[in-house]
Amino acid sequence: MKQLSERIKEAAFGSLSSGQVEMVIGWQKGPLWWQSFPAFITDPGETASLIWDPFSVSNLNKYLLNEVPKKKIALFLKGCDALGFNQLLRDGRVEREKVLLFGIPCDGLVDPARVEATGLSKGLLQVKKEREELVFYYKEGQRKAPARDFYYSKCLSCRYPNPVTCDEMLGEAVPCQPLERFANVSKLEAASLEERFTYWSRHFSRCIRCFACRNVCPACSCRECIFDIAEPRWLGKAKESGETLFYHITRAYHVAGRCVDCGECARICPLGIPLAELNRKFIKDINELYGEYDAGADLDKEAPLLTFKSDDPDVSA
Amino acid sequence: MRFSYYPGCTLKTTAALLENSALKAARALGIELIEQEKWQCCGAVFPLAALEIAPFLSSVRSLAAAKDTGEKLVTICAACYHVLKRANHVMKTDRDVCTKANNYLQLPEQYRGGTEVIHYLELLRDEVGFPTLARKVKKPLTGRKIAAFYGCLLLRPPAVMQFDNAENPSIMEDFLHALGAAAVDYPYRTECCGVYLSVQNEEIVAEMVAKIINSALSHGAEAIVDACPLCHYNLLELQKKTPQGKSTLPVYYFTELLEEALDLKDKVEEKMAF
Amino acid sequence: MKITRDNLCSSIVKEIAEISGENVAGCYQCGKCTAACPVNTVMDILPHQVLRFLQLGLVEALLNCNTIWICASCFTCAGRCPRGVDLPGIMEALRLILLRKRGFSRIKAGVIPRVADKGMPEQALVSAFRKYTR
Amino acid sequence: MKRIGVFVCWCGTNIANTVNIEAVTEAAGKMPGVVYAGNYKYMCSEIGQSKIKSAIIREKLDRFVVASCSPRMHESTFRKTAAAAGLNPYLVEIANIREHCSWVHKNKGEATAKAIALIRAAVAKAARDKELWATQIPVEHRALVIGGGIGGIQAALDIADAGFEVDLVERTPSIGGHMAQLDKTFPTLDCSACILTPKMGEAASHPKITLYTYSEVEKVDGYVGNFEATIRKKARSVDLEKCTGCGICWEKCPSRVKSEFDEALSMRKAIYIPFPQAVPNVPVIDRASCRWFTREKCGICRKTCPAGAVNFDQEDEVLQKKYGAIVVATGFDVLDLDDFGEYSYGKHPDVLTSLEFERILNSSGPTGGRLLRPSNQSPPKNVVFIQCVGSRDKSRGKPYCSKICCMYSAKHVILFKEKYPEAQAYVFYIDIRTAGKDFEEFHRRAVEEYGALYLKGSAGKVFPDGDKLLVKGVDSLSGHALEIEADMVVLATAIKAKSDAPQLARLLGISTDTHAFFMEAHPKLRPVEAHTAGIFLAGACQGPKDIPETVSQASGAAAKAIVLLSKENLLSDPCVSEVNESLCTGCLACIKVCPYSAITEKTIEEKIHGKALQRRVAEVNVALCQGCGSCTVSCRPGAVNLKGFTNEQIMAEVDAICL
Repeated sequence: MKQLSERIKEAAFGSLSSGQVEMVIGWQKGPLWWQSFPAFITDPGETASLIWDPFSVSNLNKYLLNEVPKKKIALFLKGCDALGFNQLLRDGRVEREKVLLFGIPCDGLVDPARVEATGLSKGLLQVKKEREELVFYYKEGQRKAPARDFYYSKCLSCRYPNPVTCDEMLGEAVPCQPLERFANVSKLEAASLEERFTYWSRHFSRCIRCFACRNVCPACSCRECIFDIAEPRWLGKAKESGETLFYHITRAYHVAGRCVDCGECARICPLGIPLAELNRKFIKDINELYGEYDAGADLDKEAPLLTFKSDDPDVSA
Repeated sequence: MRFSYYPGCTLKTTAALLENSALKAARALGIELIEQEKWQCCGAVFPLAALEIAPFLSSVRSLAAAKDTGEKLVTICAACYHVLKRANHVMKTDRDVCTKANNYLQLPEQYRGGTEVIHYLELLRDEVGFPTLARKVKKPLTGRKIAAFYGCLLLRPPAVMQFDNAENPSIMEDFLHALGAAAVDYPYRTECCGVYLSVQNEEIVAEMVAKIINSALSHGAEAIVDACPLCHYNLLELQKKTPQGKSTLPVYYFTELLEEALDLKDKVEEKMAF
Repeated sequence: MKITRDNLCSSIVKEIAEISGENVAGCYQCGKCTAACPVNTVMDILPHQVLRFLQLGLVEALLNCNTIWICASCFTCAGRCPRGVDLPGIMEALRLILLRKRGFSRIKAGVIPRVADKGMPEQALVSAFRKYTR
Repeated sequence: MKRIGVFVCWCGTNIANTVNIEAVTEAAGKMPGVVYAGNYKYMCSEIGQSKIKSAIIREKLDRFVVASCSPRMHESTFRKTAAAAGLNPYLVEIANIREHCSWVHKNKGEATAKAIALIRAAVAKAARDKELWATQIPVEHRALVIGGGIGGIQAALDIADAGFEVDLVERTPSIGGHMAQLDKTFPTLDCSACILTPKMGEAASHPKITLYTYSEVEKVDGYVGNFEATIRKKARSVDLEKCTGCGICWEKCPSRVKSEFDEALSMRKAIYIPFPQAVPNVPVIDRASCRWFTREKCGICRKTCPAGAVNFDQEDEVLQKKYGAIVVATGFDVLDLDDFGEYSYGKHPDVLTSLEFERILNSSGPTGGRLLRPSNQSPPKNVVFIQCVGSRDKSRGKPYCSKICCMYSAKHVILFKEKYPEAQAYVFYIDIRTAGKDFEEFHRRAVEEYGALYLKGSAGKVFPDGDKLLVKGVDSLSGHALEIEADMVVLATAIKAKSDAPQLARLLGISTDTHAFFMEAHPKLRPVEAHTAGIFLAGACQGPKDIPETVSQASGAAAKAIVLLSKENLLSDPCVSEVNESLCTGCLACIKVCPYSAITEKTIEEKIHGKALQRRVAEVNVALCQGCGSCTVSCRPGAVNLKGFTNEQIMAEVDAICL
C-alpha cells in the first residue's frame, strides 16, 4: 500500500513537472482517520500530499466535467472508476486524448461504518492496510483484523478490481473473487407486488432529495439535469412521495443500460437507501433479454438499449 | 270479343263448377268463348324430358286448331294452361322438337307456335280490364277478406310462363279488388300445395296444405280462392286431414266469386228451381 | 371411392344429360334448390346433392332414392336457380330411366281405386300415371 | 393572454348521440384562455368552417381547438380553415372526441366527462402552440424503379412517358420477371410473351429509361425528392456494347447447370441468356459454374466470340445516383414445399408446382410446349390440380389467400384440355375465388365446357403408385372420400414475399407486414404508397396480385411518382425535431434510434470560464425528419423537442387531464 502511494506521488510529480498535464486529480488525507478527499493539484510541489489508502473511495472522473483543460488532466482510476470513465467517454462527455490515466488495482476499500459497528473506531487515529489485514492505530498501540471484514459490500461483489482502461498501471493486478451480485435482486423478485412496493416505499420515504446519488453517478452526466430544469417542470419541488418515486424510477430508467454497477449511488446516500439494487434489477433484466452486457467494460460492444436488432425480444409480449 | 276455348277433361267432370261459373260470367261480360271441336286431353303433365315428343302432340293439335281460327286460345284450368303454354313455348323455341311434332301430326299447315295461350284471369285483366270489370260488379264483395292462392302451374317456370311476377304476383289480388273484396297478403300464396303427390303421399301433402291454410288464417283470411282444379281439390279435401283440420277455411274457385259479384248466382238457382 | 373418367362419363350419365337436356356441370352447389324446395324435409337425398352425385357420376344411389319420386315438379328450384339448371327435368330423366326398364312402375294400377276419392280431379290421377308408371 | 376558440362538432349523430354537446360546449367556454366556445352539426362542412372563420375574426381568436374526429381525418381541413382566416395553420389543435370517446363509450355521462377532459388537454396544448413554417426542399427529377417484372416495366414506362428520367434496376440478367415464364394469361388466354415482350422492348429502347440488369440496389440514403442510391452493376463478363447476341458462346460452353428460368426443368450453360426473348439479349457468365472462373481452364466462349465481347476481367461497377422518387416492384417467390411431404413433391417427377407446369406448357419451355409427363415423356390422361397448397394454411404455410391460383388453375385446366380433349382434369379446391372482370365466367368455362371435375376439399396424400400417382382426397359436398389415379399432379403453390424483402425494406426505410410483404401507407386510401414519403409500391411485393392488378398498381405508383417529380420544390412538414444545444450532452442516442437517419453529429464551440471549448451535439436535418418523435424520448436531458408536440405541450396536456 505504501508502495502504491509512492508511485502515485511519483506519477503525479512526473506528469506535472514535465508539463504533460496541467492538473492532477487524486486523493489527500483529511483530519480524521476515515477522511480521504479528492485533491486538485497544479503545482508539482504539492504532489507529496497525495495518498492512497483504504478510504480513497471517491470516483475522481466526474470532476473532469467541471474542468476545462488546455492540456491534459491526470487522473487515478480504480477498477470501478475505469468503467465509469469509459461510460463518460461513450456518452461523449470526456475526451480521451485530454486525459492521462493512471490505473490502480484495488481489492476493496473500507467502509467506516463497519469499523464503527465493531467498536474499533473509539480513539482510532489511523488505519493502514498491510497485506490482507487492517492495522488500527491508537494512542495506546495498535490492533489488527482481517481487511475483508470491513470492506464495502459493493467491493465484495466487484467484478472489475483491475482498471479496464488506463495509460499506465500503478501496481500489480489483484485477484478477483466477487460474491454473487444479484442475490438481493433475486430475493426481491420473488417477493409479491405488495411486498416490493412496501420495501421501496419504506426506503424512498426517507429520501431527502439531496441528489447525491445523481451527482456521484458516472452515468448521470447531463449538462443540466431534467430534475433541475424549470420549464418544463418535470419534478415538483414539494417533498411528496409520488415525486420522490418519480425521481428515482426516472433516474433508474435514465441510467438503464449505462449503469456501470460501481455502487456509488448506494454508498453516497446519506440515508442508506439501497439504490444499487434498483439499477442491478435493470442490469439483470438486460442480461437476460439481450445477453450479458457490462456497461463501461468494452467500448466496442454495442449498448443493447441503444441498438435495434430485428431479432430483439418483444418485451411487451 | 271472341276467343277459342280449351276446356280440358277436369272441367267437364270434377271441376264442372269452375267451367260453369266461368262460362256464365263470360256471357254476362259479353265474351264469346268458342269451345274447340274435337279437343283432346292436354297431356295432364308437361313432359319434362327433352326427348319426349308424343305427350306433346295432343296439345299441339289444339294449339294448331286455334291458330286456324286466328284467335287467342283461352283456358280456365291452370294445369291445362301450364301444359299448353309450355308446349307452345317448345314449339316456338326448339326447332328439333317442332319439326318432329309436325312430322308426326301431318297437319295441313306447319305449326310453329303461333297461337297465343291465355288464362281466363289474363282475359279478365287484359281483354276486359279490371276497371271495366269493377264497373260491371253488381254485388260487390265488400268486407270479405279473401286469400288468393296461386300454386305452381300458373307461375312456374317463370321464364316460360310469364304469367305474372312469379315471386310476387298480383293478378288474383287485383281481381279480388275489382270485385270489391279485401285481398289478404300471406307468404305461402305461391307455394306448392303438393297435389302431384296426393295419390301416393297423402301425409306429406296434408302437411304442405296445413302450412298454406295456417298462413292464410294467421293473416286474417276468411276464405281462400284459387284458379286450379288440382289446388282446389287439395286445399279443400286435404285440409280436413291436417292436424288442425277442424277449423276449415272455405275454398272457392275464382270464378265462383266472379259469378257472385256479377249477381249471376241467384239466377242459376232460380233456373235450377224451375 | 375411386373416381375415374369412365364413371364420370358413363353411358347412364350421358343418357341423363340427353333426356333432360341439362349439363349438370353448370351447378356450382349453392344449394338454393334445396333451400327453396317445399318437400326437402322428406327427401333422403337433397336436391342439390342430386346434382352433386351426378357430377361425380354416382347414378346408382340416385336411382335408389326416394327423392326423385317425392319431387312434386313445382319448379320452385328451377325458377330460382342462379345457374339456370332445370332440376325438375333431371329428376324426370332419372325417373324415366327407371320407368323405361321392363316391368317398372312406381304406382300399380290396382292401388288407384283405394286411394282416389270421388272428388279427386282426373288430372291428378292422369298425371300420377303419366309420371309414375310406364 | 391567449385568445382560444373551441369548436365542438356533433359529427351528425356520431358524437352527439353519446356526448352531451351543450354540456361540453359550456365547460369548454370556461377553460383557461378560452374566449369563445360553439358547436355545429358538421364542423368540417363549408358552413362549419365558415362559422370558425367568422368566430376567428369576430372574437379575435389567435388559436383554436376543434373537438371532432381523429386528426388523421380532418386536421389538414381545419389547418386550411385557419390559414384562410389569416392564422398560422399550426395554431390549431384537434381533440378527438369521436374515435377516442363517442365511438368507444356507451355511457353518456362518462363520455361527456371524457370529452371535456380531452378538450381541456387540447386547450392546454393550444395555449403553447407556436407559429410554424414549412420549408422548401428541391426535387431531383429522376425516378428509380427497383424490379424489372411487369410491374416495374409498366411503372418505368409510365414515368418515362411523362418525360422523366427513369433507372430500372433488375437483379437477374433480363427484365421480364415471372410473367416471362408464363405460357398464356387468364382470363383472355393471350400469350404472355406476345403481350410482354413488346413492353420489354419498349422499356429497353425508351430514350428516358436506363436499364440496369444484373444489378442490385445496395444502399439508399436521403429523403423524398432527394434520394441517393448506390447501385451495383454485377460483372456480366460480357461487354454489353460489343455483344451481338449471336449465341455461339453458349452453344460452345461445356458447363451445364439447371435453368432458373425453367424452374430447374432444363439445363442452361454457364454463359447464358435466361430465355430467348431476354432483354438485353446479351449473355452473362455465371461465374460460380464457369470453368474459367472455377478452374481457370476453358475460355472457349472468349475464343469463339466473333465480336470479342467476352471479358473475364470485367469487374462490378458501383454507381451513385440521385432520385426524387422510388418505385418498388420486386415481386414474389413461391413457397418452398419442404414442409408439405404429403404431396410427394420432389419424390416423384410428375408432381409439379404450377410454375413448373407453366414452363411445361410453354412453347419456349423445356418440352417445347409439348405437355408430357416428366417421368416418361408420355401424354397425361388424368391430371389432378390441388389448390391452396400452403395458402390459407396457418400451420405450415401462409394464412392468406394467394389470390391468383383459382384463376391460373382454371387456365391450366383449359390449356391441358385443349391439348388433350379426351383427358380428364380434377381440381381440388377449398373455395373458388374469382373476383375480377370475366374471371367467374372463365372459371365456369373450365367446369362446364372443359368438364373439369371440381372437388370441394383437399388432397390428403399423393402416393406414387408404379408409374401412376394415387391421389387420396375428399369431396366434402357429397361427403365422399375419393381416390383418383393420376398421371400428373399440379400443386398451386402459395405465393410469398421475396425472401430478402425485409432486407430491402430496411435498406429503403419502409415497413413490411407480418408476412414480409411491403406495407402500404393506408390499405384503402393510400394503397400504392409506402409509409416513407417518396417511395411507392407496385405489384406482388405488396401482396399477392395478378397481372392486371399489378399493372394498374404500377400505373398508380407511377402517377404518384410523376406528381412528385413534376414539382420543383416540396414543402416539408414543419413538425420536426429540434435540438436545444445548451442541453444536448452529445451522447447521440438519438442518432441510433432515428429511423430516417435525420440526425447527425456536429461540433460547436462555446466559451466557458473565458476559454473556448469545442463539444459535440446532435443536429436534425429538417428535410429528412418525419416528426416521429423517437429522438425526443431517447433524449435523457430533454434536449430534443418535436415542434408542435413539445415536451412542454405534452406535459401541459397530461397536467390538464390529471390535475
